[in-house]
Amino acid sequence: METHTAKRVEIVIEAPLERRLTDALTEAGVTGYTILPVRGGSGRSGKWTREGQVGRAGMVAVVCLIRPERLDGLLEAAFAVVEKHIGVVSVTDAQVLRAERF
Amino acid sequence: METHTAKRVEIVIEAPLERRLTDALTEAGVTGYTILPVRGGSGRSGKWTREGQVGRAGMVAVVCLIRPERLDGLLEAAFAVVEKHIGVVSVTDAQVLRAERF
Amino acid sequence: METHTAKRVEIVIEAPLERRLTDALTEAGVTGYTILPVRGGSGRSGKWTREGQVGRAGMVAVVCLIRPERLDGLLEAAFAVVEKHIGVVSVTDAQVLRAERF
Amino acid sequence: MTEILSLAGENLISPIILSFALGLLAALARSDLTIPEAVAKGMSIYLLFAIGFKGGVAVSAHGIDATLILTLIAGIVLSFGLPILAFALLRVMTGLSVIDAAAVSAHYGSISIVTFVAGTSVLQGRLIDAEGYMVAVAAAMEAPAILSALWLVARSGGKGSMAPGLMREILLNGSIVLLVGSFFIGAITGDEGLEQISAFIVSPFQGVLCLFLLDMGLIAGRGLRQSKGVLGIGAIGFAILMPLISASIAVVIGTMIGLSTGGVVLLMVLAASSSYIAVPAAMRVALPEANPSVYLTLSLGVTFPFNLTLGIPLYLAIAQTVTGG
Amino acid sequence: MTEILSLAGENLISPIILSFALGLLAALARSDLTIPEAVAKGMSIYLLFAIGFKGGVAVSAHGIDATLILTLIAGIVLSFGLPILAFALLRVMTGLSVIDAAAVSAHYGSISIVTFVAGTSVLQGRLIDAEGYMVAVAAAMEAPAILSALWLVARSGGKGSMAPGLMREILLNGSIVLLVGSFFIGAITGDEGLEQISAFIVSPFQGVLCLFLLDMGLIAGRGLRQSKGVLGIGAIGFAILMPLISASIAVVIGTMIGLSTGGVVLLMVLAASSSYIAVPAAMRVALPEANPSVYLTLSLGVTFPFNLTLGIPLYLAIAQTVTGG
Amino acid sequence: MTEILSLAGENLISPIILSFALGLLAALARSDLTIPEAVAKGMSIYLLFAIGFKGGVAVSAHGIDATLILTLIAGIVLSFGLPILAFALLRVMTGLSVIDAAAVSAHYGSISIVTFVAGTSVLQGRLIDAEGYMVAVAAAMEAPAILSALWLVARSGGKGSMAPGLMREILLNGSIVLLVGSFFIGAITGDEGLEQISAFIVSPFQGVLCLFLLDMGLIAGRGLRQSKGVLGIGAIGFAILMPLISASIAVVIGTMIGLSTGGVVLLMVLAASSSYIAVPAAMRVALPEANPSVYLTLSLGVTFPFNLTLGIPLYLAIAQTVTGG
Ligand SMILES: Nc1ncnc2c1ncn2[C@@H]1O[C@H](COP(=O)(O)O)[C@@H](O)[C@H]1O
Ligand SMILES: Nc1ncnc2c1ncn2[C@@H]1O[C@H](COP(=O)(O)O)[C@@H](O)[C@H]1O
Ligand SMILES: Nc1ncnc2c1ncn2[C@@H]1O[C@H](COP(=O)(O)O)[C@@H](O)[C@H]1O
Ligand code: NA
Ligand code: NA
Ligand code: NA
Repeated sequence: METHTAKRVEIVIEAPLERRLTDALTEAGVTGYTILPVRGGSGRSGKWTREGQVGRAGMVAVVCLIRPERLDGLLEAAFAVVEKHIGVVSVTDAQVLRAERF
Repeated sequence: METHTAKRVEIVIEAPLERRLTDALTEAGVTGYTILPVRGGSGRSGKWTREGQVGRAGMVAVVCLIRPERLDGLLEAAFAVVEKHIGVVSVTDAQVLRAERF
Repeated sequence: METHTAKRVEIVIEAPLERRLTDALTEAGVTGYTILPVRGGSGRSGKWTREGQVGRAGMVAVVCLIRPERLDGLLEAAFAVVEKHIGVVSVTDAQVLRAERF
Repeated sequence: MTEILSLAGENLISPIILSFALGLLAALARSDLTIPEAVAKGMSIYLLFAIGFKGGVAVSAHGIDATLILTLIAGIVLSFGLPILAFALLRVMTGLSVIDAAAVSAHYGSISIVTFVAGTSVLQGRLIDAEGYMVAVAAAMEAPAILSALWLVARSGGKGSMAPGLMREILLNGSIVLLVGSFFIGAITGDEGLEQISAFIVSPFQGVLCLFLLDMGLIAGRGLRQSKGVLGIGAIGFAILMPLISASIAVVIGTMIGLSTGGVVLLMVLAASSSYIAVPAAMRVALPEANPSVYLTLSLGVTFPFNLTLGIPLYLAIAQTVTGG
Repeated sequence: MTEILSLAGENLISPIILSFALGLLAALARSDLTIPEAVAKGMSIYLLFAIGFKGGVAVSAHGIDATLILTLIAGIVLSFGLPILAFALLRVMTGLSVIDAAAVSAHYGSISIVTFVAGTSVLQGRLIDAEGYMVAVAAAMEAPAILSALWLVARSGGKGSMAPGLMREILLNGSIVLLVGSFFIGAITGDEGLEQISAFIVSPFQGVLCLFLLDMGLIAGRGLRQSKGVLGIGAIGFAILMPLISASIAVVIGTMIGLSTGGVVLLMVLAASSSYIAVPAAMRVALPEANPSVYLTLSLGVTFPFNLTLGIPLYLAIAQTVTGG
Repeated sequence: MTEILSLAGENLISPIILSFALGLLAALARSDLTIPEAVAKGMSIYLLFAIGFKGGVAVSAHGIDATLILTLIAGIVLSFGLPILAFALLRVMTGLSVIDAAAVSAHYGSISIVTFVAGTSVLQGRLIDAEGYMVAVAAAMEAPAILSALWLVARSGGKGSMAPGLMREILLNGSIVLLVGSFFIGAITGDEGLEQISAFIVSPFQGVLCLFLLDMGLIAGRGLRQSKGVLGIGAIGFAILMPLISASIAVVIGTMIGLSTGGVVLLMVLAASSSYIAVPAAMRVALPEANPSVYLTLSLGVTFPFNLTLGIPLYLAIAQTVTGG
């Protein structure tokens, strides 16, 4: 089946930053993304689990599929938000159906 | 460690279609998949969040790891379901342990 | 933007094994991972859904981003836990920002 | 008239309505207040179980009223018929496509159980009895409207298809099963059963309803905010006019088949209410081309609040005038 | 005999059992009715807290009964011993592998707290008192069976290993900690404490239990549907026979150590009930080769419903005959 | 003195405190006992709604007390001022960086609604009335402290920025909106409204609070376990000393503006309590460089348990001596 090359960007970031990240993405013209809940994790700032949280704490994972040429714009927008915060950003090559959506 | 090449297909689709998608996959001989909850997202049909939903609405992400040669069969089966609906399909190259499982 | 090559390892494993897996990872020197909830899935041991579970049953997905050279260590550690159990392990090539974190 | 207004006034300052208003305002003000999905679903399960059980107990007490069958048939006929009326209205009043118009119609033929619950609690507040089996009627009215909508699309050459298994899915959807099931449990165990669990399903009921409506307000508000501009004045007019028409038809039928005043009110409420759970999900499967934000905004953002605030007291006033109850 | 049947009859038409039946039917009919995992977990936390607390209050009221220690020991011995009996039976009655048989045995040595709760509420319904510390006995019976199962495997040369930390995990698993903890809270705060929270842990208890059993029914039904054909007639026979044997042993022990009629019934219920939360999770870690759908289906799909419907009233009848209470 | 101790003693063996202790112990023992996030959030929504509503009803009953405005101002001043005091103390007592010290200060200027709720339930237990509008004061005290903290950082040349939209976010955060909203609903519907839902928001309140505190204990315990060694003795000393200072200031102000004994106690509790929901989230946005485990451990792991166990009875004793109530 015909597919189109794209980049899959996965951003794990603390929940309180979620809205700021998605706003930044929208500003950078990235209107397509999916937000996955995160149950827990571990990193330089230690271990944590969803249950061990009060209120809005915790992390979320934001997944964006975009055209390769738009990757840099996205990364800059994302990084501006993630920079000072807890979280990670990763990119993988991907193929997508229905390019018209990207 | 020995690994085997495979394809990782990720399908984000509206929850009411979940059963139809998995049935289609099973028919296409794809018996291995993992379904992840989705907290929210944005696309051509606008933004939404899990909390802002009543009943069965919302989206889910279905992840399938399969042998490369079976990719087309899967994509056709998936596309038949996703086609008219809200959602995205992406594919990435992957390596898997325990090929006997695919 | 500058990125660094890394491996993205995704391990889907039954929830009762979660702590054992993360302990094994930590022992293998893997201190960075994210745990995603899993809603359901299907495999050789049949179909299941989160709602159809009592107590601690169900699965989780553990995602690790690591430097390529550390992949084998991780896979061995992970495999030692997953081996006898229900679950799958997949690896994809990835790019990450902020290599200092890995 | 003044009486209706005072009635509406009373109704408006009840904790239930104010909780809904609070949610609506919070959402419009973009507060991050949210009720976890699982909790909201848990509350709706509680409400369905409680309302079904109590209906069953009432039936076991007063026995199967002769008009039961008639009312069930009336409900099913309404659910089949109202979408056709709605469709015609929509084609006249709005520029909606055939598909969108049909999808919206399905919602107005079907029912909103929360509106029904709000109706019953208004009746309780005024010590007006109603036939216990009205919850069974509510269940019977959920699905037929969907078939009418699909028929309307097919008729206009559209390809809205009754996907395989969809009918089973609709008839066995959780809320119908729970409502009917708990209705039978209540009917079987009767007052003795009620005694055992009334501290759970009766006393806290109103309070849970408050929190549930708070959540409904949040959802309606978020929906309205996101769908600004989606709806023309015609569509909004429809979402107010349609429930009034449905209720008027229901009051006639209800009185004809000899329901009590309370029963007539509930039949009006069912006819006037529009679905936002079962039908939207079914539409995503059967009519995916239909735009969800159109039917969700009309049903949840306009008609639901209208019924909750002005509709119910109005229907009550009308029913009392007509039945002289 | 007729008395037992009428007892069973009464028991069968209680809201609790009917809710379970509703869930079972809904699942078998493939309805999409589900109770969110978080809500189900919340309800089980509520039930554990309430049952533990009430047990503690009862102890603080009647003081530490002399037979407390004896009953605890009896419970532990049963939990250690029953798996061996179960294992022998399984090897004879079924074609299950050593590993599978051992895994199943662990479940039948351990207990089901919901079955215990159902038992207590049947006693309450008949105004039969029971020793408050039976909840402590329930907690004590959860874990030992797991050790026996591992021993059985080791004995047959299997390599089911007591993974490091597993013992701690089992002994400190949430349900045991909550049950024992709330038991002590109840024992310390006594009637005064109960007074403060009885509107939460006493009055709505039966109602919450209904919704919880509705969920149990859904889960059991889905399990049964998926594991069609997994089980032979022998295995199913075992799942009915074993609880009867366990209960018979328990009635003897219970009477010997001089428990009240209610206490004897609860000890029988504990012995006859089989785990489907703590043990399955432990088995996944300790005996991963064992097939989950075998032990889950037997424990949750066959034995649990049997105890809930016929078992409990039967045990009550037996206990009353034996103790003459 | 002995009186305080007996008071503290009484307080310590209440189901509420023991539930918190149970959670703490379970977490420290690494039990897997957890309360699902959704359920915990649901309970906190329930508690906020109930406490706000009851406050509103009280106001509608006793009318707007003349001191209302004064108390609101006092609360806001305290919330602005206490962080500056806390900051100075931290710089003296601990080696925390400017950023960390400022972040911690924000928590101690703001409030913990659960501590407030625990305070009210201690007052109820002793039949001491308090001004209903204290919940409004609680809401007013949540946010100002955050501004002070940012100012402290800016002053020291730090770049903690009031991110755009952050202020709106803080003022409209869910807990404030729900608390204030339900307060108004209670004030509008008054006793009549309370009657309708008291079976939901009054009777089970204490019980829900137990389970909620069980969860708080679990979270505090897990936090303490993970942040071993993060905190010096100085920091821990601060987390005990600061609430005492805040309470002492509050007792003076509260008496000056003529609050009732109950009102003074609640103002002390608010001043002494520290935030662990609204402020931490805001800090992650405004002062991301601040180390979360420092402020969370101090606020949730040290100050919260201290206030819950010894603090509240102490504040009550002081208030009674001072006001002679
Ligand atoms: N190497 C990694 N792989 C996957 N997830 C990570 C990794 N490092 C950090 N994370 C996630 O990002 C969160 C914060 O990481 P950190 O900022 O390093 O504390 C962790 O809790 C994980 O959820
Ligand atoms: N480019 C994208 N990357 C990731 N997820 C997407 C993307 N586009 C759409 N989605 C997901 O698919 C859902 C429906 O998309 P759409 O059909 O474009 O409205 C969105 O709510 C997202 O969850
Ligand atoms: N090919 C696959 N792709 C994605 N997930 C899989 C696949 N196979 C198995 N899984 C996941 O792993 C779980 C256990 O698989 P199994 O051990 O084959 O029963 C399933 O329930 C799925 O969640
Ligand atoms: Na209708
Ligand atoms: Na047993
Ligand atoms: Na404070």
